[in-house]
Amino acid sequence: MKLTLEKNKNFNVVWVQEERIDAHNSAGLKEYILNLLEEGEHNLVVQLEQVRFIDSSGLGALLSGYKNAASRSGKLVLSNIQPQVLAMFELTRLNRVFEIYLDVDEALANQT
Amino acid sequence: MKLTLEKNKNFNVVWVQEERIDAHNSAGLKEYILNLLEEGEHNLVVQLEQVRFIDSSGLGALLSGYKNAASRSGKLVLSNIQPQVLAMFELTRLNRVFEIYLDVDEALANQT
Amino acid sequence: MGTADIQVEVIIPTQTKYLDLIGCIGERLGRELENFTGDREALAYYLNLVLTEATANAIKHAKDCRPEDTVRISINIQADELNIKVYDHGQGFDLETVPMPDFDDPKENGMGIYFIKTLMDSVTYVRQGDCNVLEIKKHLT
Amino acid sequence: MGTADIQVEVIIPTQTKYLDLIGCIGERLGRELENFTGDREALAYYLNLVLTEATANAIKHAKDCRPEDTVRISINIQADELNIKVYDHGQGFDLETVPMPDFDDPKENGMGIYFIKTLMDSVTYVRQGDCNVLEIKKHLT
Ligand SMILES: Nc1ncnc2c1ncn2[C@@H]1O[C@H](COP(=O)(O)OP(=O)(O)O)[C@@H](O)[C@H]1O
Ligand SMILES: Nc1ncnc2c1ncn2[C@@H]1O[C@H](COP(=O)(O)OP(=O)(O)O)[C@@H](O)[C@H]1O
Repeated sequence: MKLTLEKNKNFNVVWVQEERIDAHNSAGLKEYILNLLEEGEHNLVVQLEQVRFIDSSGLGALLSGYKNAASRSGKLVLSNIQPQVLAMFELTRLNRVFEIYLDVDEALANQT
Repeated sequence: MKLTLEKNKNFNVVWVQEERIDAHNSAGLKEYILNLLEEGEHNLVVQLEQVRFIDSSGLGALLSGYKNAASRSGKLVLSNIQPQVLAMFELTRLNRVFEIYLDVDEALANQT
Repeated sequence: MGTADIQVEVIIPTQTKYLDLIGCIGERLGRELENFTGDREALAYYLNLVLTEATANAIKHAKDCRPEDTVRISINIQADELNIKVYDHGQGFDLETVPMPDFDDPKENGMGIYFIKTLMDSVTYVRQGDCNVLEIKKHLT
Repeated sequence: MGTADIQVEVIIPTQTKYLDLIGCIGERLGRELENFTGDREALAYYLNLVLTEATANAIKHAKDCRPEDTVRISINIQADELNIKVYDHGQGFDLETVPMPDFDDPKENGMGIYFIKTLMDSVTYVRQGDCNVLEIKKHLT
């Protein structure tokens, strides 16, 4: 799972550099987010622009991060979701769970 | 086999609108060229810019057109060959048989 | 492709690295269904997803038993129906008892079968000889 | 993919419309050979071509006998060697007697085996049980 991290003042941005998140690489995403949270980075934007495909394990990895951030009084939000990927969030109603932003700027502007 | 024909004064240009020429569609290409020749269009440029892959049957179809044009005192030349496709012409030395041009303009400028 | 009938069978080891290949084969076949009048891009994506989910389950559960095992996937497309079969050699399970996801209390797991059921028209899981078959159908009209 | 060992088997009807799929599977697997230090794009193209040529031959000659037949293609990639096997149920032929193309008098046919021999390291064609196997190898070091 190729990921890059951009550190900001209060929010870190995780750029997912893969076209596909499935059961082969979703555990890597889950662990990466968990490690960040454990290192004390409790506020994350996950930037998903590159991602053209996500399966249930990928949604699960993001949900795991969301829950773990919340349990640490932090926050995990999403940005730049492609339409076909967004459709998967809608099918599972996870679009009602996550805060979803058009881009990273909008995501950061909405945090306080 | 998707092909489009552009009629010019002395030379017709056949634009191959496929990314791939293989044993599934090469017979279509061969027939199309043969029909043009039989209709009296003896001078052809085959424009190959879209083609990213060609197999031995595709080379055979072009060679068939070349020979049939020559036997009618006409000419079949090629243009806009992608590097990987050109490598196949080189492996079979067919680059020494065909006149190959960078683009259609160059191909037409070199005919008299 | 063009003509309506498609029959492809793929056999892979029980490793998740092959999911990408399997999903993409499905996506490709879906995109080339020239006779399908609906949204071909969406169908291609669904085929990718459904094949990925079904194969991932077969890999996950076959693995527990025999690591050297393989998963066989058969894709058949007729003019009016699409049929996917995924064969595993695992312990099997009862498809009927898999619950719907609880949308008010979402969990990390348990969304795969839901995707398959929601996006396709029928799903069955039965024992067949020495293996289990997940059979997925979708009408294409 | 990443890890070195790949084993994929694909079974298709004896129809040329599947050549695209087979070729593209090969191209994809080639492009993902992260441990290959040579020109990966070129290798991917060669795999596409070699699989296309070998499968086209199997389809062409199997068809003469049994139109309902299938062609089985096995692709195995280890760290240092790539192995492709294409199984056909046709009448078979003697690979040794296939002539090189005559470059001074080029013909429309007879370039397929030449491509395979030129781009890969070894090619054999033998009877195996009730079918023939074209086996193609290439060292990856
Ligand atoms: N091929 C299979 N073999 C055995 N059990 C399976 C198989 N496919 C699905 N299951 C069972 O069905 C449950 C639901 O599967 P699924 O919806 O894909 O979610 P997940 O795999 O995330 O748990 C799994 O937890 C598993 O118990
Ligand atoms: N699988 C096969 N079964 C029977 N004959 C074959 C097979 N593959 C190749 N051949 C024989 O080898 C010859 C050369 O094949 P090839 O180089 O691919 O050129 P082409 O198929 O254009 O003739 C064919 O003409 C055919 O006689």
